[in-house]
Amino acid sequence: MALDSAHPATPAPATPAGQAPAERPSPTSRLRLLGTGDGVITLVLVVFLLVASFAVEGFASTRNTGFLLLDVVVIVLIALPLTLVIVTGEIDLSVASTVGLTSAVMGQLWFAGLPLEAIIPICLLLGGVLGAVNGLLVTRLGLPSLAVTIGTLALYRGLAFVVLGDRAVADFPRSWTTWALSGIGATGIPVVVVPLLVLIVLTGVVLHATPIGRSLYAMGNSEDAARFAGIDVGRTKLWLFVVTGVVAALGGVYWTLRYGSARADNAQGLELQVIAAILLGGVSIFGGSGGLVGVLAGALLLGSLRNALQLVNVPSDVLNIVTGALLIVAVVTPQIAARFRGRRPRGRPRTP
Amino acid sequence: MSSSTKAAAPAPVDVAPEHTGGRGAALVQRLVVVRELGILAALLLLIVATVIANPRFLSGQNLRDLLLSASILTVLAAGQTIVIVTRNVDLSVGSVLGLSAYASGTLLVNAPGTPVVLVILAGMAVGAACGLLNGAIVAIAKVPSLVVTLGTLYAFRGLDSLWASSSDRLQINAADLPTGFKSLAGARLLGVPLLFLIALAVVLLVGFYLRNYRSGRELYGIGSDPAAARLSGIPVGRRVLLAFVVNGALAGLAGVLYAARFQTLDATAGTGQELFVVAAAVVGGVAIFGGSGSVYGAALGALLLTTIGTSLPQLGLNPFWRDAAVGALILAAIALDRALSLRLARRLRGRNLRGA
Amino acid sequence: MTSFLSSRRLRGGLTGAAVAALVLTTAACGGTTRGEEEGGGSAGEASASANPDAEIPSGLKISFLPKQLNNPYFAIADGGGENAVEEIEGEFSEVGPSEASASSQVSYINTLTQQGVDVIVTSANDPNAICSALDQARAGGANVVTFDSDTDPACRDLFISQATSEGIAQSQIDLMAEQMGGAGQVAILSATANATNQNAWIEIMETYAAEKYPDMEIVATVYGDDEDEKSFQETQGLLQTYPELKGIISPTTVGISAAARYLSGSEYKGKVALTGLGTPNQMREFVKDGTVTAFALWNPEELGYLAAYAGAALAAGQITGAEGETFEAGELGEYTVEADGVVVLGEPTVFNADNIDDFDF
Amino acid sequence: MIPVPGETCQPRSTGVHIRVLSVASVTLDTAGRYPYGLRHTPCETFHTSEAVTLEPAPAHPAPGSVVLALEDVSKSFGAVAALRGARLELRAGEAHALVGENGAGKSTLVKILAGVHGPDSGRVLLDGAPVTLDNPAAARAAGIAVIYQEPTLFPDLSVAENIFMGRQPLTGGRRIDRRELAARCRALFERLGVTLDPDRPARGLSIADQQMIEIAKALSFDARVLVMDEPTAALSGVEVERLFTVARSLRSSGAAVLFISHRFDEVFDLCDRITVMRDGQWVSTDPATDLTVDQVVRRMVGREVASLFPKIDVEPGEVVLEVRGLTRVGVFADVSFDVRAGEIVALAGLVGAGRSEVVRAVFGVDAYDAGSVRVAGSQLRQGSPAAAMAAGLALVPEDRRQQGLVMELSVERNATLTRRWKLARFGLLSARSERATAADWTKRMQVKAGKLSDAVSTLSGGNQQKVVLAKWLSTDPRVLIVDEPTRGIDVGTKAEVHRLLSQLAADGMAVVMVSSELPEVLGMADRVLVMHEGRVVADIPRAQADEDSVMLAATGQAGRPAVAS
Repeated sequence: MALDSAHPATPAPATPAGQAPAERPSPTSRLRLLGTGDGVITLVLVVFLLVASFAVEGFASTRNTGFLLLDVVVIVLIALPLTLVIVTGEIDLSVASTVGLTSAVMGQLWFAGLPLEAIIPICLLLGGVLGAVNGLLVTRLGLPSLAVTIGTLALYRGLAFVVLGDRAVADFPRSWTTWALSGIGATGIPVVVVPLLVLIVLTGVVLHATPIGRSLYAMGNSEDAARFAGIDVGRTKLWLFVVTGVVAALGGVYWTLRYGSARADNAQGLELQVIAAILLGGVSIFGGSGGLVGVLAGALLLGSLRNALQLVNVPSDVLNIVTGALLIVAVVTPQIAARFRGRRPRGRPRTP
Repeated sequence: MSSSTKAAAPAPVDVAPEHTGGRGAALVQRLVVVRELGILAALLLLIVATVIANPRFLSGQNLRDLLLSASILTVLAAGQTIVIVTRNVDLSVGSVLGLSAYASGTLLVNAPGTPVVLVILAGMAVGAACGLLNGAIVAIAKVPSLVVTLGTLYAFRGLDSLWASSSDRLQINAADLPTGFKSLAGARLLGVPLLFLIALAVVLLVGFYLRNYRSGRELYGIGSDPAAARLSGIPVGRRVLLAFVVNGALAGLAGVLYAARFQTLDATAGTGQELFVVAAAVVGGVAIFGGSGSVYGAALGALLLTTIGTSLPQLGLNPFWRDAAVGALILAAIALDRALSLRLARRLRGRNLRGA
Repeated sequence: MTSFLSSRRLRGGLTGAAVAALVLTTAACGGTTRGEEEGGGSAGEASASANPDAEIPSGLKISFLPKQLNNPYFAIADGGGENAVEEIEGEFSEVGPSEASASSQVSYINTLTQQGVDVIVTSANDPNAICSALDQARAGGANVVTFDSDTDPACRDLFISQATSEGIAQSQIDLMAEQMGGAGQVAILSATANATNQNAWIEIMETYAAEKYPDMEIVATVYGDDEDEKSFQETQGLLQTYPELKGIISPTTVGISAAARYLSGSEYKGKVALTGLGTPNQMREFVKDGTVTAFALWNPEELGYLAAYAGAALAAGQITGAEGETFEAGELGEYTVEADGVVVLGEPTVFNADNIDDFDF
Repeated sequence: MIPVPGETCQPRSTGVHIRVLSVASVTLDTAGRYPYGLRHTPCETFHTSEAVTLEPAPAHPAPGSVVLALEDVSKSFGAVAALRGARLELRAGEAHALVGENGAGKSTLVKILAGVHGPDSGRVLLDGAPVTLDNPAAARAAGIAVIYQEPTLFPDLSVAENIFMGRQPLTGGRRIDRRELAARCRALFERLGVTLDPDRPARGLSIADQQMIEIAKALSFDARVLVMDEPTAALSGVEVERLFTVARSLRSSGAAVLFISHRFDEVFDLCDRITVMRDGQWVSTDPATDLTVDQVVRRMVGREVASLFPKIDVEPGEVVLEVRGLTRVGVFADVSFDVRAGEIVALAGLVGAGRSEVVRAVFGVDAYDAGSVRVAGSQLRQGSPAAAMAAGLALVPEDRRQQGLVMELSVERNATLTRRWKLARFGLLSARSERATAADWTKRMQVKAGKLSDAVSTLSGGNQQKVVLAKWLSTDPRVLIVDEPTRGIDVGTKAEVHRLLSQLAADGMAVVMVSSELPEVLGMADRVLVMHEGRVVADIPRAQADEDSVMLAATGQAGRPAVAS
């Protein structure tokens, strides 16, 4: 038996010094059971919800549940496709700008007298185009998605202002805007949660129980190996970016209706919250690992933490500090834990 | 499929080294120059167009304003270059700037007699401390800097506003600041704003360091190939930490310059700057995945972005176009970099291919 | 067989479901276009009748939700509110986002609703975006008073106006005309383009100037977004674009101080007049160094003070927000509710080198 | 054709003499071929007698004291023990060979010397005193220079900076003295006989040039110990000789040279002593003069090697794969060949001849500029591995870790990755069917794995290769392309793989095998296609294929009458 299996054909340079590839913690266990291996974050969420329900007055009520869910709906919505993108090792920072541009276009078209039934498909199409721009630049020209989407982050937000300026269009029909906020009966759970749940289940199934999901993890871990296994990496990524654009546009439409106000600066900075939720949910920024359950738990944890702290009158500054610290703790803890288990952390020098 | 020998005439066995000498360096040099001249050309084009639209654009006052506006972004871009070159990124610079600006303002309010140099040092120390935290987490915990600095972007800003709201001064106004400090903003040397000269000095120093010192070159090595850097015995962790600390200190310096220039300091100073800083570096030809790019390019990028901001209204364009223009510029810059590097690779490869 | 199919399925699945969900909900409505909107909301109408003699109960929970925390102007206004709440022995709280966005304001309104506060005193970042949240708060029993920047009148009980729009707009035009001699180009440096109050003032300024000072030409309105740096740069841009500019009016505290700072450090100092709305503390230096001759402002502390009392009066049932009702606002005396539930604080104060040292806010 | 032992020959372009190793003592296998791993340095004196000189090879200076020693060093990665009580002793002024099969632990040992890995137990002694080499800088400070098989350069930095990184000459102000830097670099290149521009970036250099930079780097700090881990794999004869000249001069100046290679001719040519390793353990250390290639091979393998190639004779069937005029500019040109059902066709040639590139293009991973690929008569769309798979092609790639497997995914995910659509029902995968399939195939392939849900990176190289084979065989291909099928795996598995390939061909599969191991090529192939510099230069049937005919074609001397038509 060969014992030097850790380093056969490729010598040292293939892996960072000091890291024997064989020692990398296996994410495989994590991938089982719909990604519930990110049970830690789910556990934290459950514990937090329990504690908050008892300790924070007004936290555990139907009305507050509604408020909380409404606050995280768009974050969760955009996190769905973005999780897939990050699993493949790419990133899309332009999602919030896509929300803003969609919202601005929606406002402008509404202002011009188009019916909403026509505006919404146009907006979704627009989102697809915006996503395709990202996707084409990344997959066809081979540019790093980080730089590309920093560029389109500025570009799309700028175009949003070009389209609508500093104006706000706010006279959307009340029946629509109320629908966006309405609850299911007396449960306090917003109606939009239902289609969102459908999308969540769909995304979860796609990611964890279909051949597509398998290929996403494969290309996130090793693009080469995925290509050699017959996976069309470029095309898959391109479509992921398109889907992300469409879903972000959907988020833009919903955002506009929910606040009843189409503005170019809608959802400014939302990308950070979405990415924070995804990373908190245990998805590796380098791709290849993480699951949707963790992401949902991450988004809910951020949302309910914010909600609970607001209820006990913690100032917003502290909320920001907590959010930032949580994000760092979420990525540092596994590394430290791995080291304590006597394993070196994994860390591929791919993305800054 | 029988057994014949296909005697294709192979190219003569030639030894690679003989091919590759000579023009490689010249080629690279030319491409680098092309890259930086490109930004310069874009800048000149913009200025010419603006001057045609509004001849007053070249007035002394306006040029001074332009340089003044560019100086803070330039300092930040210089710092960011150091970090990006190592295949990292620091998104927290806007928040660090805010923290340092507020800190130096508070220092001046409480001790109006503090010499300007000391204020600058204090601001840089605040920034360096933030950079140390970023760098330590990145280097020791081996966590991607994008995530870490995204976190500290929130955290430092929160700290800043917490400090502002818990002190008795939410906003430090011009009237609260000593005249000596405020005169920095208007001070000129040979007609050039002092703040810009400071920024220029920073750029030259950083550029000189990155080019002429061993540790500076090692930063490029780390970004170029982190694994090779480790095998070469470069103390990667320590160098990355250093890069973050220096970047933090420069963001701190930018904070002091901000305080001097705007003289109205609250917890929102520098919000959203990170985008423009990274944009300036990328537009200036600093590769986002490290290893190449110069601080001079980044400084030119900063100047270009600032000029866009001031010339759009004068070209009769809605200032809302600015963000869009910045975004388009970033995309154009990375696409150009890609095209140039592909061309370079093809030329260099063509040179040492044998046969076939 | 693999990825092409896979990606197509992926896309088909996701967008198909998304579109289907939307289509289902929209199909029933037929074409919904602008202009065929159902009648405005009726939430604004007060149903209960007022009892002018009702006592203000102690322990009222009154919360201030400014556009943004850590903004000195709102800090002062909220301070005024806190004084008033102390006087009526209520519970004061101040909450708010660290960035001036409507969406985070909504989140805070929800929190206040959930906490069951009696009065929400807020200044809107977007007149419409926070409306439904305010409606919910009112449905939950809270009284909503807006100040400084109003929402759609339908979603609040009272709006405490710092001054009548006419009063503010005209006083600034008068001040400007006085400083620049009544003729020449003038520009306006505003806050954000959809700030309700700003736009109302600017509209009045334009008509008033056209009537009273026909030689005064308002050449541009630019927006500094209530950000210091942006306002600074916009000022710079104005002077570039309009070399003949004689004066700048900035009806926002952030804008006027940024503009003053720019002017004082430039060759335009003393040549280009500047007036608008500013706080004495921010402007003291520029009044003293001659950049600015005079500017105006109401007292934000009094604004907050009045808002708190108005809220308390609503909560106590003294008033319902109907036109003509009156209430006592502590040391400020009696106020009357005007049409659309507006209460006006009074005329703005003009500050100049003679009186500026009498004020500290 | 076979040179006489002890004969010295003179390659065309250098004045250096190469001592021909004791070829006659090699035990030939049953087919009359050289055993595993044996290669010749191409040298035309094999064919013409006029260039032969009888000068003795340069005398080696007497070895001195022990500079560096490893004592009883062990190192494990997870469950895999890479080194178990390894030993090594390097003396000043000696060239020492470290040989062993792939997977014997040589690379791990090198990394311990380089300070990349710390040993779990055992000692490293420098001049007799224990040292801790816990990072590469420490190793370098101890005077140990390492040249890796694959160069480790900074592509964005200049050639000169790559050589002197961290040790650039300084001026008074601790600034880098660029002029001095370039001068020293040029001096080094002169010593090496290289004409590279010191200021050009390392990006885009050929592997050989990069290797030269690595050598210059090692040379630049007057190492006391020079470790060369298979440095010659990508070098031409001239470049190898250049390297050896440097190594000899270092040796004669008192440094210790540790040379790791599979090329025994080079080993015997350069080295004074030979240490053999097997299974992470030390086997023997003896003076080179006391050993024959045969003995070394036996010690490395630890068993008879003849059973390695159980080729079954098959009557070839229809043409399944037709490649016509395949060209990728600058990489390979006008490559045409046919493969029939039941046939094993080997693609042989030197490293860099374009073999892997051709099969990658055939499979659709790389694009090509001209030509066509037909499978069972129908044209294959280019640039699409999915289309190739659908047509019945399978490629077991060269680099198992980067291309063959997704190292961090589980065994079962890897094994079923190519069949994920076939396993899905209504687009959905069930964990059970995946596991069942994976279990079935891993059993068939006799993969030794702890759990199927373990990351594939925890397996040994041989078992990893079996997972790759399982992954592809489960697609039921008509044409199986295997690129270096036995690289880096142990002898037992190697034989299994060979038996498998042979059986598959017997069952009617067409097999294309790219291999750098001549014995494997000669032992397994029905036909050998030899590539040289991007072209197929010879097509040799099994009966006529021997070491010489293949090597001559591979070195571009196919025109010589060495190969019978």
